[in-house]
Amino acid sequence: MTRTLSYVQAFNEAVRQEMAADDNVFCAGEDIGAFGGVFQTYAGLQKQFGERRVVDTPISEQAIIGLGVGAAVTGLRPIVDIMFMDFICVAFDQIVNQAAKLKYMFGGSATIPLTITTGGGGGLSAAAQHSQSLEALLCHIPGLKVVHPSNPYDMKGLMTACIRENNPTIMIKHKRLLGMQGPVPEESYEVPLGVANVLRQGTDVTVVGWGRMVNEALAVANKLADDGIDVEVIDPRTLQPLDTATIVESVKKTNRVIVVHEAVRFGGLGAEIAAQIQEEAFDYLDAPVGRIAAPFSPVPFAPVLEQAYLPSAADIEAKIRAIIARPGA
Amino acid sequence: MTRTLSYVQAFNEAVRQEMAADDNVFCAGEDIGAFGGVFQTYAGLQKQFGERRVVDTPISEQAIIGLGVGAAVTGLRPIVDIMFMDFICVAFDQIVNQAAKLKYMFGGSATIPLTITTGGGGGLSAAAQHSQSLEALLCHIPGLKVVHPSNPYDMKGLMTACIRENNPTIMIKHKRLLGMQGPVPEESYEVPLGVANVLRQGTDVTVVGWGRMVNEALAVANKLADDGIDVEVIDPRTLQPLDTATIVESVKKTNRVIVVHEAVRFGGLGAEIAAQIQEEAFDYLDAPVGRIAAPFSPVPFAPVLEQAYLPSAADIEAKIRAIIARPGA
Amino acid sequence: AAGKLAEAAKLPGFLHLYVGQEAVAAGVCATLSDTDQITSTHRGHGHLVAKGGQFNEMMAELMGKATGYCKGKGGSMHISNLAVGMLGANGIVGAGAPIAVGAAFANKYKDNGNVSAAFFGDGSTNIGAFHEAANMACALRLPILFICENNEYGEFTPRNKTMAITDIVDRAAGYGMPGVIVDGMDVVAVHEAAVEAAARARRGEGPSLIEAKTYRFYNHHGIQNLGLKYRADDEVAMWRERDPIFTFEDRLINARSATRSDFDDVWAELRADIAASIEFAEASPFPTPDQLLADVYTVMPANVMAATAS
Amino acid sequence: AAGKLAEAAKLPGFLHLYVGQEAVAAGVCATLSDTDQITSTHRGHGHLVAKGGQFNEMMAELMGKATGYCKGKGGSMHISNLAVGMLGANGIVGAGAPIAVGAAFANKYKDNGNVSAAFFGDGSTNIGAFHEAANMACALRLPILFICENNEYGEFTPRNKTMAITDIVDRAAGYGMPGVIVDGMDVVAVHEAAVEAAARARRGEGPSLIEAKTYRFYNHHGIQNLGLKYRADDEVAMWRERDPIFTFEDRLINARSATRSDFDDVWAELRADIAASIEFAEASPFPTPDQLLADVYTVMPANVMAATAS
Ligand SMILES: Cc1ncc(C[n+]2csc(CCOP(=O)(O)OP(=O)(O)O)c2C)c(N)n1
Ligand SMILES: Cc1ncc(C[n+]2csc(CCOP(=O)(O)OP(=O)(O)O)c2C)c(N)n1
Ligand SMILES: [Mg+2]
Ligand SMILES: [Mg+2]
Repeated sequence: MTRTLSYVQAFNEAVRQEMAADDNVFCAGEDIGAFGGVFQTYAGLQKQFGERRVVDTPISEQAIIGLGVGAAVTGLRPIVDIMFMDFICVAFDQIVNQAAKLKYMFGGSATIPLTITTGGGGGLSAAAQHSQSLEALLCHIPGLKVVHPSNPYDMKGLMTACIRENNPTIMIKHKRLLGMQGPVPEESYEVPLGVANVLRQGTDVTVVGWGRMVNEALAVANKLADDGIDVEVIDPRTLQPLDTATIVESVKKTNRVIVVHEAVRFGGLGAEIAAQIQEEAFDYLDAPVGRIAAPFSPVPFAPVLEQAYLPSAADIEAKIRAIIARPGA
Repeated sequence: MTRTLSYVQAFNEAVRQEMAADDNVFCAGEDIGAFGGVFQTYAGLQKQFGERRVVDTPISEQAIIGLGVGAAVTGLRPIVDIMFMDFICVAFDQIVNQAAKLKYMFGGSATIPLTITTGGGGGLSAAAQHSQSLEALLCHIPGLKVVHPSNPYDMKGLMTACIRENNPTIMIKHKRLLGMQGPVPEESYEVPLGVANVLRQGTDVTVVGWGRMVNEALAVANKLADDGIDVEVIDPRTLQPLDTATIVESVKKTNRVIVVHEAVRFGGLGAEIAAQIQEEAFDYLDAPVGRIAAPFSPVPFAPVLEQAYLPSAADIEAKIRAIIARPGA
Repeated sequence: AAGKLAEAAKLPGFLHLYVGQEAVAAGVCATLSDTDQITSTHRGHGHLVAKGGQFNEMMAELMGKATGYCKGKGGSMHISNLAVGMLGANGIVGAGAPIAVGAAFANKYKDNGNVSAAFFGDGSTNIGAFHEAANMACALRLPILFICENNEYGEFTPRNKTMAITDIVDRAAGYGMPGVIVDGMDVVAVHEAAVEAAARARRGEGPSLIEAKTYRFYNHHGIQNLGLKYRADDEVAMWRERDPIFTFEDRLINARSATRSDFDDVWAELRADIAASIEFAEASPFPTPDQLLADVYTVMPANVMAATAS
Repeated sequence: AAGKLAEAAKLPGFLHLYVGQEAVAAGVCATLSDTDQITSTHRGHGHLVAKGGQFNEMMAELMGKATGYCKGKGGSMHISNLAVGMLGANGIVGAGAPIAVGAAFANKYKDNGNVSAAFFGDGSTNIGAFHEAANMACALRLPILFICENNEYGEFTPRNKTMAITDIVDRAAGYGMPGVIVDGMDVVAVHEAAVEAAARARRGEGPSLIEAKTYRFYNHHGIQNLGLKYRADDEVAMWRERDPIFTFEDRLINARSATRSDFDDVWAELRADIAASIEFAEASPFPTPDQLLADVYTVMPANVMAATAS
């Protein structure tokens, strides 16, 4: 049975169902227990499963991740929450040097079924330390898997897959999508990690994006259809491992591609995607792989500045028109 | 007067001369005082300048960076050391959310003339937590500048420039180059930040690399000259801001380019360089921008595995021969 | 000074209000000069005002205006005014303390007789950065005051869920510094403790920890936040009884050092200042988009600009 | 067990030797079972052996052989053996403690009666991860032992330069756990303290901190390291006088519970085991390059492989 749920409710339902199915699953994080989390993503879970399984922790991001790593390596299936994505920096050693590397350093003897959840993205005037999109930092680290759903359906399916995954995963919730409504099946299901989603078929140009940006891209694509511009829109959904094959296949058809993300352009994931596309579809490209991303600055507080900072539908439309206009090879 | 100095001595001399010239310059880090640093990069400085200006700190990377940020914003010119680059993860919040963003968050009122020095790179069987090349993480962060010298001359000049720079800089010392000898002028000088160095002029293919890898590339280039393959070798020296113009100019001449680095390939700086090249020299490229980098795994301990892991001269030569062989447009 | 802080309650939007804790910032900053420095937290307005920040520039910043202390780039969580030694609110819990340690280091290095003070909450003492800062300051014997505002909650979680101790001062001995508990609702008590700690620091005897027992009257941020309940009404009421400003007023009046009408004047003036600052802020222009890339670096490198242009 | 640890001194290459501190790992681990867990440090051989690790697999790992505990991928700084609850040496100072907290959480969660123990050095208590781990363990009342091996130095820097306290136990009260100082050169004293702390943890009464005053006989890593001097000869000599193994032997002999020849047998056996392990390790094959990408994930994703092939 499919009903309409919000992005937050879809997340919450995935956790609830997995906790009900497996006693080894528990949650820990700041304010997630009695309060349900500052974004209410964990709402009601402590009431249902008790303080044993839904744990309010001190403000100690390093120990929160360490708690997850240690519990995972000794047989549990932890879900630990880092309130804002910016705060992964505080726990970066435990994520990058411990969670990601333990299995390898131990010659494979360890298994780390750990899920880290966090809220990313801008658009709330939350300024430089509460608005970042840092997925590129995590995708560069062998041993981690990174997902970033753009809608309630993918949220539930990806979160379920993360919890069941036997390697450390990071679930990035976009703060601006928390209230987004969409159809979500009641029964539990997985959206497999590493499989992109072609949101719209098109022949003229491919746009790759994730999180809030891919929804912007889809809206622009539907609008441009009236002008006879046929845009293919791809949401990788999982950023690491990245489903390059689906993207490359699309580019071989459209011969033009744009990657859009909220993160800073320099060193963003768009760079890796562009590099891989030109490596694997060089002879098919009629134009350079385009990138739309944030400029090289911290996220500003003032709404006027933040609007100028974040990529917009207008930026996407302009870039699509420009790349279409470029004479091909 | 120019003499031969090691990479470490060149670093040490730059710090010594700047400390002698400016009392606001001081150094702080673990074991750098009485002991001179585990790599002896700070050898003799405490003896010369005293405990006031060369400070042994507790094992507290977050507080070490914070000490630098707070002292910089109140008028000093700190040099703080993070022993191994892998440990920047422990202090990542202070680097990424504080040092890099303070000026912007304060509307420009703060000035942060902070230099962070650290030892990066593999090749010492130091395993997964003491061998990483994490420059891509730092180059993605607006507000930071990142340098990584490949020889003693650049080391002294870049370190001098970092100390005099009024924005946070990160000086990456390559652990395998510490003993490298080379000519270094006695008088102090700057190698300007953001200016690449064309180590070898060539017409057939451009190879971009830094740290130990660019030296490997240069050796390969000189060897291939005998086979009539004329390779241009570029060392950006500064990784952020990156001197894209010099690279693009070269590519417009050679029409073929390879980027080589020790860091993991996925999301490495090579991706950004490849993305920028295809954006700015698309019509000049006769082949996809090539990348030579580490595979997607932590750095292994066993020498046999680490050798297989790190890019080698053989890899560079093979890639050059392959890209030359590819029929152009 | 304490009186001034009452204005916090009038700020618009999503903010971490300082109301209820005014006696702490006021009592501490009253013994600091403009050349002494403080680092603040996400709850920074009170610290800014107590340290000598002006309403106009503060209000403008909170509204994201170009005339604000941070030109609208920082907002509430990054509000700062280096001119009066306010080294910034901070959006990262615990991150201010190491920066205050750096300021203290610079003061000792220059031997300028200045001290720095790090303000932080009870919950913040559970994070690593606080620990490293406290230990380093003691190891290097730096002139610094660690001011813990223990309001018994970190966001929506009570202290007893996140630590097994009741008093934060129990942590002082682990670093080798003295620690005292003061009534954070009593501006005089706070001030006396701060005077002693500052004098000690200026004498070169190193750091001190002051734990001020206090309470925040409004929600973690904003007035109502999500409206969810996590504190007992009578607990809030009990603390509101002890409002640091009104109790201080009564005390002065009873001591005959001031009259009710004196305070009426102060409040009137205050309300006028606040009204004026709101007017100033509202009349101020927003920053223009061309300011987006200003202030990332002292000078924006040309190649960054180039790589940035989408 | 203590005797066994003497082998550390015979390991080749660049290693953080445990020699001198054997009584600590031996005394603590003697009260732990294979289902209890420990986390170790960069100085991990002693902990591994004391927890029941075998010489052969350890020696092979130190030589980077495929037959090692980590198939040659971890080496000295990441040596581990989950089968006996040794959750790994760690190259990052302080990083082991939060992981031990996680193991303790799992034990309490499963109510399996097991405890975990985190070993760390004096210098490591200055890093944030230690602080967060200690506080969280106390806040959640977890069954864990915090074992500080205070050898008075962090690398080449004496304790008094990096902290203003002399005894690490002074930090225990700040978390709300008991702390005791024991003679780290006396395996019996260490053992008695560990037995009590473990019993307390198993009774559900939460964490304890044990500070063992000890000393490392060799250099920070290797025997000579850079050969630079940072400790007084007579200081080293004084501590060597108190060698935890030889003093323990003498004690047993004086108590008539053992004879010199008993120990001669133990040492002979030990030397034989070590010689055998070196033979085993040397005879073992190196890992093959095709193993490079194994063990990054449980199953290497196809698209990662693709993107990886240069
Ligand atoms: C590293 C980090 N973790 C979590 C948060 C979210 N957060 C903001 S304020 C706060 C509570 C802080 O509690 P306390 O230190 O007692 O200060 P109070 O809000 O009570 O004044 C938390 C958890 C943050 N900003 N930074
Ligand atoms: C985060 C981090 N900082 C610095 C180091 C370098 N380092 C390795 S061991 C060590 C000293 C540790 O001292 P202590 O905790 O007393 O242990 P000991 O070596 O004395 O046994 C240091 C600084 C590291 N490995 N990790
Ligand atoms: Mg609080
Ligand atoms: Mg030690």
